[in-house]
Amino acid sequence: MELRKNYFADVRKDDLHEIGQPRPRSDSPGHVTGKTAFFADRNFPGMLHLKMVRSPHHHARIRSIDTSEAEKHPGVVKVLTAKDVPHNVYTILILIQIGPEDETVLADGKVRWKGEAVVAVLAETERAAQEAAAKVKVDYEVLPAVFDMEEALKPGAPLVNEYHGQNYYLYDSGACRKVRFGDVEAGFAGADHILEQSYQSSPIEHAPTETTGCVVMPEGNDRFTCYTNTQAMFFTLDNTSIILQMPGSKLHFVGGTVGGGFGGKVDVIVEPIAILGAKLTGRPVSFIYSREEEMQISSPRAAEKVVIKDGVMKDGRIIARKVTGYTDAGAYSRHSPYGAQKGAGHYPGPYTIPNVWIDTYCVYTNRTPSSAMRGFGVTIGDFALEVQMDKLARLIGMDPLEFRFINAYRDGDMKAHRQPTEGAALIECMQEASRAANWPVAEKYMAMSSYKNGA
Amino acid sequence: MALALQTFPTVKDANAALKAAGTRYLGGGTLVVRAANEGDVSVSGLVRSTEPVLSAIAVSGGMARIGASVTMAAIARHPELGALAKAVRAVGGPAIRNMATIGGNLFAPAPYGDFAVALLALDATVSTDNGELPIETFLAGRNDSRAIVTSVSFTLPKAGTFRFLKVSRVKPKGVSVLSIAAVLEQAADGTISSARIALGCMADRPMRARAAEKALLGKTLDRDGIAPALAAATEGTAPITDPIASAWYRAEVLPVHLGRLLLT
Amino acid sequence: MAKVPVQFTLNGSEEAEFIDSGTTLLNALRDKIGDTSPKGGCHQGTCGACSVIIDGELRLSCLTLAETCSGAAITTLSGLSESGVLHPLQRAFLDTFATQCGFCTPGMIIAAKVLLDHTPNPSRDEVVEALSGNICRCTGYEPIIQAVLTAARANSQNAA
Amino acid sequence: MAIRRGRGVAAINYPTGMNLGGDPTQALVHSTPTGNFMVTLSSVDLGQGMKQIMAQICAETIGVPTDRVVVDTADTDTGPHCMGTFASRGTHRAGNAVIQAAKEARQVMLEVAAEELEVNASDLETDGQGNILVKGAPQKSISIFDVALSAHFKRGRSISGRGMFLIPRSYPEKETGAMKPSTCYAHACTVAEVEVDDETGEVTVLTVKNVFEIGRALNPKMVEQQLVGGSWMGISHALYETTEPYYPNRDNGGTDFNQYLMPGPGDLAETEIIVLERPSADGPYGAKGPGEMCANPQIPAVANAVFDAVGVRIDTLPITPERILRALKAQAAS
Repeated sequence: MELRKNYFADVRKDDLHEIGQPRPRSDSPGHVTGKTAFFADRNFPGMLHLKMVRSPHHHARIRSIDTSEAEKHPGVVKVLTAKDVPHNVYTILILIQIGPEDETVLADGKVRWKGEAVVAVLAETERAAQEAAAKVKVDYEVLPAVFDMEEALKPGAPLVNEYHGQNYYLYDSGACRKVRFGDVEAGFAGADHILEQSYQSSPIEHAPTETTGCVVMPEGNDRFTCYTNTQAMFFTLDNTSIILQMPGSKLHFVGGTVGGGFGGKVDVIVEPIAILGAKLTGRPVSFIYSREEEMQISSPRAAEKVVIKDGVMKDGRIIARKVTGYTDAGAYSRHSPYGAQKGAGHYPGPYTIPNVWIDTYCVYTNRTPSSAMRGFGVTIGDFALEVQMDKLARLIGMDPLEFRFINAYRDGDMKAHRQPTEGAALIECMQEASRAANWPVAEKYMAMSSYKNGA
Repeated sequence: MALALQTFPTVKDANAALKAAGTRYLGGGTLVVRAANEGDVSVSGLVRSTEPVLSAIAVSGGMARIGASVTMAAIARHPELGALAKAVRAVGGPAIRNMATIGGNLFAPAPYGDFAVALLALDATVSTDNGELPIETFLAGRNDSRAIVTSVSFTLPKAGTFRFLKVSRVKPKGVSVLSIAAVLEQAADGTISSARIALGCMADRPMRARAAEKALLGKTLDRDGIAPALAAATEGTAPITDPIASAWYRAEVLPVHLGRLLLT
Repeated sequence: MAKVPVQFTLNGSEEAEFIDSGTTLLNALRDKIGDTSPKGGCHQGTCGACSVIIDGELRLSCLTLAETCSGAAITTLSGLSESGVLHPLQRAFLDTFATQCGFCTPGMIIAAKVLLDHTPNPSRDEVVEALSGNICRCTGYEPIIQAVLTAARANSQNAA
Repeated sequence: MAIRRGRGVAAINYPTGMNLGGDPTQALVHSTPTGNFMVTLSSVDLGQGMKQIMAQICAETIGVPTDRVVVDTADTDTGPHCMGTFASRGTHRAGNAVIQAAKEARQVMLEVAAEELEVNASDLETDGQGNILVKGAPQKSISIFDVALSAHFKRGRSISGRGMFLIPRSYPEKETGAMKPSTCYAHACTVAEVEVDDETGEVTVLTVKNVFEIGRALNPKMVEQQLVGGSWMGISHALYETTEPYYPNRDNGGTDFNQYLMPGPGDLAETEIIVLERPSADGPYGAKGPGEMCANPQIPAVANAVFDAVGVRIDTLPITPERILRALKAQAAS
């Protein structure tokens, strides 16, 4: 890695003592000696193991659940169903007033995705829990499922989540978050070329080497200590407090080093049910996702669809951009309404375009609920935007890098969401990339600056 | 029923114990222990034998006999089995090769079992206490096979006649998109006098590419000479679809990779 | 539930335990003996975080039943530094910033140790091959490859 | 068979911190009797090194070497509230809270030192090595060790401080979408060079040249860790990763590290990282959040390079050999 100190030297103090210094990491000695304590490195005598019975169907009504055989299985201490969870219907972003509550901790009457948690089994050993889980009988009536966002938005599509009443998240602005800037239709009318293209992505797994999980210890004084690899301690504590209808003062969350997060450990999934198990049995409880669960049950990065329509001039200026973004939340909200909203704030990308129209939808389908991942709300949008930029450049016969210089935002430029640009540095990144990759661009672009009064 | 392991000094006793319901033979553990860890509760008893013959490698008179418990790493290390090195190293990473056994590889479902593909091209013989079976017959019946495999034997390929290719998306350890093993003998004029080609991932278990083999006979190993074999490469295949690749893709690229293997 | 005795040396010390038959070495080490340096990243044999050395060979403790290790000599990451002095690999992982979350680190160092024990001056390709059974999601592997090459260079300089 | 080469470029920006704000983080700082400093947080270290960075930020602000700072975090019984570690917010939000707390502690420290040295606190400065000096008269000084002892046992002062950082929540205007998503943005431009095998659709990423602008690199080696690992993940997203490889058929999702594909150590592109630093107006020492955005530009850069190589557009991620091969066959047929 090279630091190019010649850029922005006029606005930066480089004489600090500790900042800017490549100090050794304080956690690394623990890592290389195996002494770093991850949550699962705590093992308590008498600890129970929790295994989840999961839905084999994408969408089904639950006619009945029979746990009697499982309860009799040797080693089983407790079997939990929806009725055991004090506040079973929840949503994590309720803490920042993004409702409604739309997800069950344990399925109640219905499952909405393949893999949904239905019954929790707590046993003396993992094996006993697995064997008992296999004995839980759930009678399902399979319902039609929908896996495609556009299908889900059509009238007559199977309703995924009754708590929403329709297959999209209802923002205060309606079915989508909107950004309106300038007059996009007038922009298209005046454009030399129009290009409308559609981009799609698949769900992506965070795949941290350490799976999601927690270990809960009853402290004997009505308090519960939960050793967890959550990415957000109080977020988890406060949601657990709601779900278990338990004062937050009874909960003690201890994190530490997390074996990779990438956004995959911000859902509040394992802690509430494990703490409930510890509360009802008085025993320590371990609930750790298997690798298979981490890969297929934990929330992935959402599948997205992005449709971009651009009006571009022969001289390289983009004069109108309309973006319609669809985020596949799967069956439940989790963080997806926030992610779709974040997309609305990100488009039309780091370019100054006078006429912009943005609609971003958060859509419910019977796919695995998605949630945050590194670059949430932006990563797939950037794929779409930057491939579109390449296509536009080729459409008008212009070098793709030079085309970006023409449209790059600079300090003071008004963004579509009506904030003036501050602290821009796209131009300088492109200039340095031009040099590093031996991809020459015209001198006038190398002379540009992101500063307001720059060339 | 908790999982329990029984160890027997002889294959005979282990075979007897395997007659109990819910038992499986424990080789290197890469298949059986994994299944148990993943919550497969259908197996409650593991059986193994420590009979020395299972761990022996014998090479003599141009023949190799490899005990079923011999690991991939042990085969790779053996000075007289160097011809197979590439195929052995196609299995897993270094730790897996120290554990995975030749016997276990015969049971590994596609996309695993790359070494069994090599053994099929070598036309190996699989031995159990019930007798010997040609590997192709053994593989066809492996789902119902209960007798412990004791060894695998084969004629060592003549120098330069054994070729192996594994195509994977992830390097160097990824699992197979497909694998191809071939034993090709050439006459003095360079034409192919004998050909055995085995394919991995082109069915649920290793299979012979008989049409391609036949099409190679009498041909030279050049672009024109191999063309009929490539055209026939997918005949009789039913490639698997898995997270690595679809059946369509495997069928599309098999002739490409076979061509590259034949022309190397 | 049948308890079976197991006895082996772990990092040079005798260990003897009664365990449930069918217990993996990983679980025996972590839950019974208390050596939590091997990590359970998958319990499938696909991530390498549980790597240990058994009688000089690299193995996956998640797929090895503890009772098959009786009489064996087992080395884990916990046994690498002698009286507080870091092994050259540990030193190199520190110096080259080859750890991020640290979860894969025990397996990586163990896999690298087996390589360097047999091949003191490995090529880059040999390092890549040696680490190929170990998954890292943070680093993009390059810093880890560099750490192993750095340790090998340090070793050969010390030997010279 | 033909191996065909291509290259592609992409340029991006990325917001730092939780979108639309409203995401507080607090920090507490106090000194021990011998002048070491404890930072108390509830933020989580995911492996990116948040504990180390908070220590460096505290050390810089107080004026001591980093090894005199201890960070206690991720415990809800001891640490004050933090929204969490996500959305590239850890360094920015927690770092600002630590600065505020450390400044308050530093002020008490300087006041005690001033009493010991019989000068005004405003005339004092720290040397970054653990000493407090009189500006313009560095021979007149006192160690922070002695100041802490004095504060504790002689003067009864608590060298401590409280920090809280909150960007007020922005509520988007319903019809226009007027809003303030973020207060600072990181930037990047990536050029990727690929080879595509036009008979199999296999892609090899030969080189990636990444230029990142990240505000200030608080610890350059740790920034490098993030950027190198992120660049790898970007390539992985572009070419490999999916939990539903045959969507809309949802079968055949990977359940292990053999089936869930990511580039192995033998698939690494030659990776060049160049960092520019335009300090952000409101970041701790000008830092922005580089952890997420560093994995974004490689995806379109690789997609564009594949097109440059073989003339087919794959507009659905991931860009698998199968998708390329199907597109090449369709192209040949038309």
